[in-house]
Formats: sequence, C-alpha cells, structure tokens
Amino acid sequence: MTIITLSHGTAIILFCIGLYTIISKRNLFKTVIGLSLMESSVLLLIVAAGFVQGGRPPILPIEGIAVNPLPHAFTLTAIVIGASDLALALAFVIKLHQRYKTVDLDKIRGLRG
Amino acid sequence: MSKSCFLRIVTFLLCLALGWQFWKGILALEPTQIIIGPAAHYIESAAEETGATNIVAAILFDYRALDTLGEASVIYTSVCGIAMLFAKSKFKISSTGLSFIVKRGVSFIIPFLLLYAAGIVLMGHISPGGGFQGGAVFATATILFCIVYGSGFEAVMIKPKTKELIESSGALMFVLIGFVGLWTGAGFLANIAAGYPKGEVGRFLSGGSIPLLNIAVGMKVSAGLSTIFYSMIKLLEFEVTKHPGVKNK
Amino acid sequence: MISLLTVLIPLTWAFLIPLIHIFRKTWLKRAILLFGIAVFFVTISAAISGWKQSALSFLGGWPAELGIVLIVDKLSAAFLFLSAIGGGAAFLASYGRLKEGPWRYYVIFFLLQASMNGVLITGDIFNLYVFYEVFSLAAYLLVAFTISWQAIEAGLKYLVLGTIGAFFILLGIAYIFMATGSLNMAVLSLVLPHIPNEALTVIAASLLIGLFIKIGAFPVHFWLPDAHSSAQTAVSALLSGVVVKVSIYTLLRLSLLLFLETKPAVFTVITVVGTLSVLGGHLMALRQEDIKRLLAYSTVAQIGYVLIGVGTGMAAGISAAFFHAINHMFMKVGLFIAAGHIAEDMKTRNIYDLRGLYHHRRWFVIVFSLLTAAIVGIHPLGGFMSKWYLMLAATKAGNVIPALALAFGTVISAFYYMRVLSFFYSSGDPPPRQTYPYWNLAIAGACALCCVFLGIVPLVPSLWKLVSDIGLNAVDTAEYISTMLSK
Amino acid sequence: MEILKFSFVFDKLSLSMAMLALFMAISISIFSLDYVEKKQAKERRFFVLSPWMFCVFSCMALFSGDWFFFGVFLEMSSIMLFFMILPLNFRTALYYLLTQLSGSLLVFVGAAIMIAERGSAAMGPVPPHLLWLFLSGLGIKTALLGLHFWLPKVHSEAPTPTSALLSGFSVKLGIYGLIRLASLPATDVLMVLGPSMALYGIIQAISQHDAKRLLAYHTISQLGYIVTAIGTGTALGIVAGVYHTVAHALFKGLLFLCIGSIEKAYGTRDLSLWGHGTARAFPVTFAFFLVGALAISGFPGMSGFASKAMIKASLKENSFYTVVWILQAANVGTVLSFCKLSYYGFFFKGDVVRKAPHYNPLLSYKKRIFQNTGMALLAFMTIFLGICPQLLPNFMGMNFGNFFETEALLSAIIPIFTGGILFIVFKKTLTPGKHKIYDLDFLLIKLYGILTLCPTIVAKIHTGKLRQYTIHVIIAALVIFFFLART
Repeated sequence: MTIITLSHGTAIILFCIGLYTIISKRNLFKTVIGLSLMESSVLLLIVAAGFVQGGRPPILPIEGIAVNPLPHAFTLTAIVIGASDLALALAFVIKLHQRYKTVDLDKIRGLRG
Repeated sequence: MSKSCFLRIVTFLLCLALGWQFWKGILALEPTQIIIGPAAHYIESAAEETGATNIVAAILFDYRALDTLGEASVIYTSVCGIAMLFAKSKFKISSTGLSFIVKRGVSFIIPFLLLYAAGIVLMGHISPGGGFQGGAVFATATILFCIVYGSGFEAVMIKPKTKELIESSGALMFVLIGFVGLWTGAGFLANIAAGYPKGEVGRFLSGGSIPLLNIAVGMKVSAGLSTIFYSMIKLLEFEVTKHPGVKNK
Repeated sequence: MISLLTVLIPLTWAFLIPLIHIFRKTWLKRAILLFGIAVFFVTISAAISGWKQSALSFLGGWPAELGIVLIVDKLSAAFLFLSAIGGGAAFLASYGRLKEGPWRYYVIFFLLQASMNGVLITGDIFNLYVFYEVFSLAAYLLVAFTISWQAIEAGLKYLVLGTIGAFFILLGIAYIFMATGSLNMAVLSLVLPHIPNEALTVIAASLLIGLFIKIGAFPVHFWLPDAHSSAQTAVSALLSGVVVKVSIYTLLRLSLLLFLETKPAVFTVITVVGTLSVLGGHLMALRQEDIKRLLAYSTVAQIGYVLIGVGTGMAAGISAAFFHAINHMFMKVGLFIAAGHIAEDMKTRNIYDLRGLYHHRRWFVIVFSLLTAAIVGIHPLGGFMSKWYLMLAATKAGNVIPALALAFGTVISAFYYMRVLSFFYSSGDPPPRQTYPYWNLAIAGACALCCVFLGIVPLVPSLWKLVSDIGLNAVDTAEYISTMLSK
Repeated sequence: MEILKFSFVFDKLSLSMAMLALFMAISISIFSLDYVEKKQAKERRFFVLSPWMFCVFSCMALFSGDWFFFGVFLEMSSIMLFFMILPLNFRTALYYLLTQLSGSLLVFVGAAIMIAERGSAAMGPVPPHLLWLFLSGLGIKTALLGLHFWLPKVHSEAPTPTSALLSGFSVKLGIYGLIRLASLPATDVLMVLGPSMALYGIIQAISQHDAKRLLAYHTISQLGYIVTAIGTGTALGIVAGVYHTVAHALFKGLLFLCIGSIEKAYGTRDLSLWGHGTARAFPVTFAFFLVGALAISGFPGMSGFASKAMIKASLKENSFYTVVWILQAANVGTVLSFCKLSYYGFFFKGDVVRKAPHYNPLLSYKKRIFQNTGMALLAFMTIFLGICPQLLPNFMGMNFGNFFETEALLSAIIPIFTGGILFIVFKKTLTPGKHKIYDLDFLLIKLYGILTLCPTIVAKIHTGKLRQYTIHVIIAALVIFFFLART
C-alpha cells in the first residue's frame, strides 16, 4: 500500500467520520467539529492529488521533480473558505446559545412542520 | 440492543456505504505520477511568466488571482457578518490581564512576531508564505494582546474602526491593483503583461504585482481575523460580567 | 470587459461602503442608492452585450487552459438578466424598509450580488466553487440578519446543510481534478468522456447531491422553508427569486457541459428529484398556516417544475425551465414582498389572523391575488405559459409521469392559494395599522404587471425567439467550447 | 420551440353550439336581472354580465382549432363559473374549480403528448393510447359515470343562474369535446358509459329529496342519452347528440330557473317542505316548469321528443336494440321522478302542516318581469324546436323526415303513461324524506380523510432536527450513487 492510497483512504474515512459526527452528536459544537473534519478530509484528498513520487516543493530552484503546485493553491483557498464557514457557524452557535440557553441540537427545533 | 444504539449502527453503516462509493471512485482512477493539465505549464514557465519563484504564489496571485479575490471576499463576508451579528453587544472590560512577568515577556516577543509576519507577507513570492499566512500571524499578535493585557488594551490601541479601515482598504487595494491590468488592456489582475516590473527572478523585488497583492491580502486578513476574535470576545465578556442580580437591557 | 465589471463593481461597492461609513457618514444614504442603481445597470448591460455575442474576458491575459475565463453566453446572459431584475427589486424593497440603516447589510447584499454574477459568468469550475461559497455565506448571513431566534436557527440550519453540500461539491471537484488535472469547464467537457465510469459516477453524484442541497430540491430541501420564511421581507424575495435560480443555473451548466453525453442518467435523476419536489413541496404547503412558510414550500414545488424542465436535457426543456424561472422570479418576489409587508404590518404571519384584509388593504390584496393567479397558472398570465411549455418539453422527452405530477401539483396549489385568498376576502377586521405601504406596493405591483406581460411573450414571435434561443444555445456545448478555447 | 398560434374551426357543429351558448347567455342574463335585489348593485351587475363573459369564453373554446386552446378556454369558462358560485358558497366554488382544473389539465397533458408525437394537436380523434387522458379529462367536465362526483353537489349548491349555465352549457362543452373525439375506440367506451349513465342518473334522481340535486341527477341521465348517441359514431348519431344537447340545454336551463325561483321563495331546496299550493302561488312559473318537465319526458311537440326520437333512430340504425330498451326504461324513470317533483313540489297537501323556514310570499311572480322573460325565452325555444323539429338537422345538413310517425309517437308516449301509472302506484314510497342517499361524493369525503394523511406523512419528516435532515442527505446521496453506478 503506497502512501498515496493510504492518504486517500484516510480522507474518505475522515469524511465518513465527519458526517457521522454531525448525525450522531447532539452538541452543536461537535456538529461544527464534524464540519471541520469533513473539510479537512476533502482538503487532504485535494493535496494528495498533487503528490508525485519523490517530488520537491514547487519553489524554484527545484532539484529534481516538483509536486503538482495547483492543489496547493486550491487547498489554500479552500482552507480560508472553510475557516470562514466555521467562524460563521460558531458565531451562529453563540447567538443561538444566547436565545435557547442550550447547545443541544435536538432542542433547537423551533422551526418545523 | 436499544433503539438508539441500533440507529447509531445503521447511520454509521450508511456513512460507510457512502465512503465505499467514494472509495470505488478512487480505485478506478489509477494514480498518475506525471503532472497533467495546466500544472505542467506552471512548473515549467511560472518563473519567467510571473517573476515569482514560489509557484504556488504565482498560481494564487497571478494565474488564478480571481480565486484569491473570491477567497478574500469570503473572509470579508464572514467578518462583516460576524461583526453584524455582534454589533449590538456592548464591550466591557473585565480582565486586567496576566502577571507582570508575562506582560514584559510578551512585549519582548511582539516586535519579533510582527517582523516575522511582515517577512511572511513580503517574501510570499520567493518563499513559502504569503498574505494569508502572514496576516494570520499578525492577527495572532493582536489576540496575544488581548490574552496578556486584558481585552481593554487592544480596544484602546487599535480601534475597531481602524481595523475596518485597514480591512476595506486592503480589499480595495487588491481590486485597484487588478484594475491597472484592465487599464493597460492586458486583462484584470494581469501581472507582467500589465507593465508591472518583473524584476530579477529570485530577488526580493521581483514578481511584479504579486508582493503588492500579498500586502493587500495581508492587511485584509490580519484586520479581519482580529475583528472576528474581538467580536466574539465582546459577547463572552458580556456573558461573564452579567451579575445575576442586575437586569440588563 | 463589461462582463467582468458585473462582478467587480458590486465587489468594489462592498469594499467601499465601510470607508464611506468611516469618513463621510452623511453620504451613505445617497451612495448606497447610487451603488444599487449602478449594479443594476451594469448587470443589465453585461447581459445585453453577452446576448448579442458571447463575451469573454481572460483574467490576467492568460488563455483559458491556464487562467480563469469569464464568459457570458446566452444562457449566462439570460440568468444575469434575471439576477439583475430580482436583485434590483430586492434592493429597492430593502432600501425602502431600512434606508441606509445598517450599512453592513448592504455590504453583504452587494457581496451577494457580486458573487451571484460571478457564478453566472465564470468558466472555471474551482472559481465557481469559490464564488459559490461567497454567495452561500452572504445568503446565510442575510437570513440571520434580523437576529431573531427564528432567523438565527434558520441561518444555522442553512449553514450546516449548505456547508455539507459545499463539501460534496468540493469533493466532486477534487475527483475531477484527480482524474483530469484541469479545471476549465470547456476543457473538462472535452476530456471527461475519457475517464473511467466509476469515477464519473462519483463526480456526477457528488456534484448532484451538493447542488440539490443548495437548490433546495425535495428530499434535501429542509433548510429552504426555514430560511425563506424566517428572513426579512426583501431577503426572502431575493432568496426565493434569485438565489435559488443561480443554483439552478449551476446545475444546468454543469450537467449540460459535463454529463450530457457521458452520463445521461444524470438527467433522469434531475427529473425524478424535480417530480418529488413538485409533489412534496405542494403537499407541505397545503398544511401551512404561516403565510411566508407557505410561500417557501411553494418555492420548493416551483423549483421542482424548473428541474423537470432541466431534466429533459433538450433545448425546449431548458428554454421552458428558464421561462418558468423568470416567471417564478417575478411571482415570488412580488408575493414575498406583498406577504412580508402584510405580515410586518399586521404583526402576524398566521393566515387565520389575516381575515378581512381586503377591506383594509385593498390594493395589496388585489396585487396578491393577481400574483397568486399567475403562480397557480391561470390563463393569460406568465405562470400558465411556462407550465405549458414545461409540460410540452417533458412529454417530448417521454416523461409522462412528471407531466402528470405537474398537472396534479397545479390543482393542489390552486387549493391552498385559494384558501389563503378566501381568508383575505372574508369579512372580519384586523387592526387597521398602516405603515408606508407604497414602496412595497409599487414593487409587488410591478412584478404583477411583468407576470401579465410574460403571458403574452409566447404569442409574439420575436420575443419568443429570445426565449427559445436560450435553450438552443445551452445545448450547443460545442460552440461554448470553441468560444472558450478560441484564444 | 413553437409559438402559440390560434387556429380557428368554423363548421356547423361549432356554429350551432355557439348559437346555443349565445341564447343561454341572453336568457340567463335577463333572468339574473331579477335574481339579485336592486340594492346590491355590484352583485347584480356581476350576475348580469358574467353569463356574457362565460359565453365569450365558451365560444372561443368552440371555435378553437386545437386541443390546447380548447383546454385553455374550457378552463377559463370554468373559472368564470367559479366566480359565479363564489358569492354564495366558497367551499362549493373551490370544489368545482379544483375538479374542473384537474379535468382541463388532463386535456393539457394529452395535448402535450399529442404535440410531442405528431407535431400538432388539431381538434379531432386522438391516438388510442392517449384516449384515457382525453376521456378522463373531458369526462370530468361531462360527468361521465365515475367522474360525476362533483356534479350533484355543485349543481345543487350553486346560485340559480349558475346552475342553469352549468347544466345548460358548461357540461355541453365537454360533450362538444367528446363529439370531436368520436372515433372507434372512443365510441365503444362511450357506448358502454352512456346507457349506464342514463340509468344511474335516474335511479339516483328518483330517491332525491333535494329539488336541485334531483335535477342535477337528471342532467347526468340526459347526458347519458347524449353520450350514447355520440357512441354510435355515425353521422346520424352525432346530429342526434347535438340535437339532444341543444334541447337539454334549453329545457334543463328552464327547469333550473323555475326550481331556483321557487327555492328562493321558500328559502330551502328540500322537497318535503314545499307544496301547499305552490302551483297557485306561482302559476307562471309552474307553467314554465310543466313545459320543461314535458320536454324532458319526451312528450310529442316538445324538443325532447324530437331529439330522443333521433337518438333512438340512430341506435336502431346500428341495431343497438338493447340500448334502446335501456333508454326507454330510463325514460320511464324520468317521468316517474318528474311526477314526484311536480306533485310534491307544487300540489302536495300533507296531514302535518309543514312550513318552510323562510317562506316569503312577497316574492310573487308579478313583480318578476325579467325573471319570467328569461324563462319564457327558454320555454319558447323548447316548444319551437318541438314544433319544427326539422330545423336543426337541416341546419346540420341531415335530412331526417320521420319525426311524427306512429312508431316514434308510440315509443314516446308509452313510457310517459307507464311512468304516470307507476307514480300513482308507488306514490307513498316516493315521499321525500330525510334519508341519506349514497353517491360517490360521500365516498370522496371519506377519501378526503385519507388524502389529508399524505401531507401529514410528508410533514413527519420535517422534525426540525438537523441530525435527521443530515440522514436524509446521506440517504439521498446513496440512492443517487446507486442509481448512477448502475448505468
């Protein structure tokens, strides 16, 4: 099993764990953690896509063969996007806690039907 | 087996089934060890086309600079939104900071921290780093103020309005730098083609507009992250200082 | 060039407003109005110029394979037009309500407009994701703007589900990148047929489920009624009228470019989801007593109609889908503004408490009735025409069951809208409060007039050609590719 | 995508139907001048003008050259009638609107499929596999057996002019559609449905105690005659069908107006509360009623006689002798139930003093000039057609000479006598009582409970719990994955 397969597998398992966290945990902070896990897993997948055996960082001068720089750029962008998402989610959680006095997701169900 | 346990197992199996589907997709793609697509071109000729030795920075700020503008807008949106959500919370000074020793120690560290951040921002085109990373370190410095000197200190030193000013002008600067390219007819956010000096590859003054964009993004991110932190801190302060006997509006 | 400005100008406004707030507070009121008008005109002119001839702008001067290309073809131009009108109406409504009030609201509003335009014109799939995220974040925030508990809860649910959807989309893009190494949509359209089928399945399914969440199609629509009903009036109008349509544009563009030849089953999925949305949305709307929530569920159903049109994968279906989208934009913007105004005025959103409204707010109720007639599909109005063309397209593609669902949905929608109207027209007296109705009334009335106008579009050959060109242009992927890769 | 083009059809069939529509509009409009009090000027104007609007829409439907426009104007005329029921009874109006909408929408779906397959949906026979759509769509309009559930309720609960228009012309639009549809597979179905409708309507009518509902069931039974005539598929049969359509419109309109004006005086439709010399109080109305009753029973010299004679002739021509006997039996039932109506409605003096709750003797016939004029017009035409039976067949280009032959006379008179004798024998059994009579609409009320379960079930998944929503996302994603992986 090469390292690349391993990282792909890890990414997918992380994605599942993230989803499962969102489903199974009632604490809103844990939901946000689940989102964060999913984000990391996708980023891992993207970074792994740029892997080249024996590659060097894509900064000149390169000795030998460079890894794919494009996924790095994406990852940087996606990290920032994900971080903004999570920051906003946390802000909502804080606001919601002010109103409901709880972070239990199952009790936050004023809107239904 | 209880019902909730059963449900947990079922949902976990559902997640696993989804993962299995993704895994099948991975298996179908045999990993290519050669770089295909535009990345090959970037590696080959990024230096002479943009003047930056950091190819990732070249991609981020030149080839795909619109992504970076979009990403800056994401932070901007989130900062603006969080500030909006917490706009009505009152700022209250509660903690007076840590002990004297820590305060002294931090005041030693802070200049170096700022220098480090500036280095990351300014050298983004020739070494790992860039506006986002450097900006984050800048923001860390301001957060450190809050922890060590108490939350009031930061508010006195750098007013929220100043941060807003820095953030907006950073974002605006990004757009204006892009407009130069539009003005010269090379296209928005054009770098060398728009007449920015290319400089000597690998030197500090090189890469055309990339260092400028790095500075703009650095301004934006540092002020933005700092604003996020202080918006949330405001609220927590509000919660902490509320005495049970006192009614507040 | 002008296509680029549709993104840049609102973005610049968003960056400028804080500066104006800091330095010249008194200018804010006029500046915001001016900015809004400028955005409207720029978007419209970009749509017109893109309509005449596909307008490209190569960012940084790089060719399509290397950099990012913004392209306005007829499909984009049509949706730009839609976003300009809907955004303009929502802007006016919020300006009339809030004046220059909370300036951060306008910052987010302009960011939303900029990113919507960006999604509509970009030719690069990762750039699409970036703009999509700006636009989603702005939408979450606009929902939560009022900071009532409903708004925050709806915002949080929207955010969590929307973020899950975004990660699915990002996963799809990651797979695309792993398989092909490039991200330009025209290039992808050329190379995607050569990748293994299993990978294509993952790509298609991830993109589809992500986009369905963002669109608010039936089995995964849960955030939509919450968000659309809890938001402020103008925001509800914007969300229902434009934001959802932009997501539909994305689905349309991606499915046509990437999967039209490689995986036609995608269109079957879209049709099935559309049919489910029609039935589910209408059935849920039947139960609602909250007028804004009823309208929100009706949006779910109308999205289903549009998806049925998209699911045909044919020129006729796509034209009909767009026609319905623009009709729905006018109808829902008008309905939400009218209903939102009524709800704010009467301090209640429960339809039982809105009895006898006709005797106090005559013009509002008349405009509301006209829009209702349009959305149900009464004859001379636009809603009927678009539904007929959707039905025509669906049957042409051999989808008889969606066509029947469309018909059945119309009957149910007649039922619940008539129920609402019966409360409005019945006798009873709510407290006659009156708060600045004219602004909202003018916008809703203009929307109603547009519905009447759209009803005659299929009768005029020159106008109808405009609509049918959209579908022909959208299906013609070869032309899109050759235009994009021309440099 | 094709543009909408209105194509006309002008033939003798449409023309004769259009003339009928015009005539009905004239007489009912005149009648309505007295139906609403002069004080309620708005409502009065509405009731006088709306028959004309209805007439315009139905004429457009009659002259339209394809099924699509036929459906459009069919629906518009239904909506016009919906507005005419609305002032009296919202629930009935809504019920009517929904049933008619579903009918015309089925026609639309059929037309859409036809356009998809053939390129056009010209009025005329449709392909056999689309027959179920058209038959059920038009069948709701025509109240074919099984789809008649709306007719008795709506006819009985609508305002009098509306009932007359409904029974007089609205259902005839559906008949017109069926006539256009008449070709081989359709006619077989109609041949089965027609006689059973005739019998079913009669059986129900005999047991009614609600005067308008009784008339409504007679409408079903008479429609059965017409459907049978169309079911022969021959030219003679179709002319006979048209003739009976015209005749039925005239006499049923007349009957509804008569019964309606008496209902207005009594304030109730319950036959058991009528009687006590109504005939003496309203001699003119009674005379008109008698004309209508004789016509519907097929008394020689009335329009009903001529049209029924033609129907029988057309049946005999194709040797459907069993059907002739069924129709004769239905005719006996018609006579029986009209004896009941006239006896209990106009003459009966029971042992118990029964007094209607709102009996208003002020509403005597003398002041009601317009009302009587409207009825007189219809009565005149009924008799005129009976005396000159050749007129209509000649206009339609058909020579049918033997109206007043002995055989025809006998076959008309024998059922009348039989019915009369049977009534005398079973007078006591037929006393209108408060018993419940079951029909499909009672079943529908039961069904409504089940139908409301649907939204309840769908609403069950909207728990407001974000975690469950996420599970839905995963399940939807899995389904999409499995579906796409299979193709």
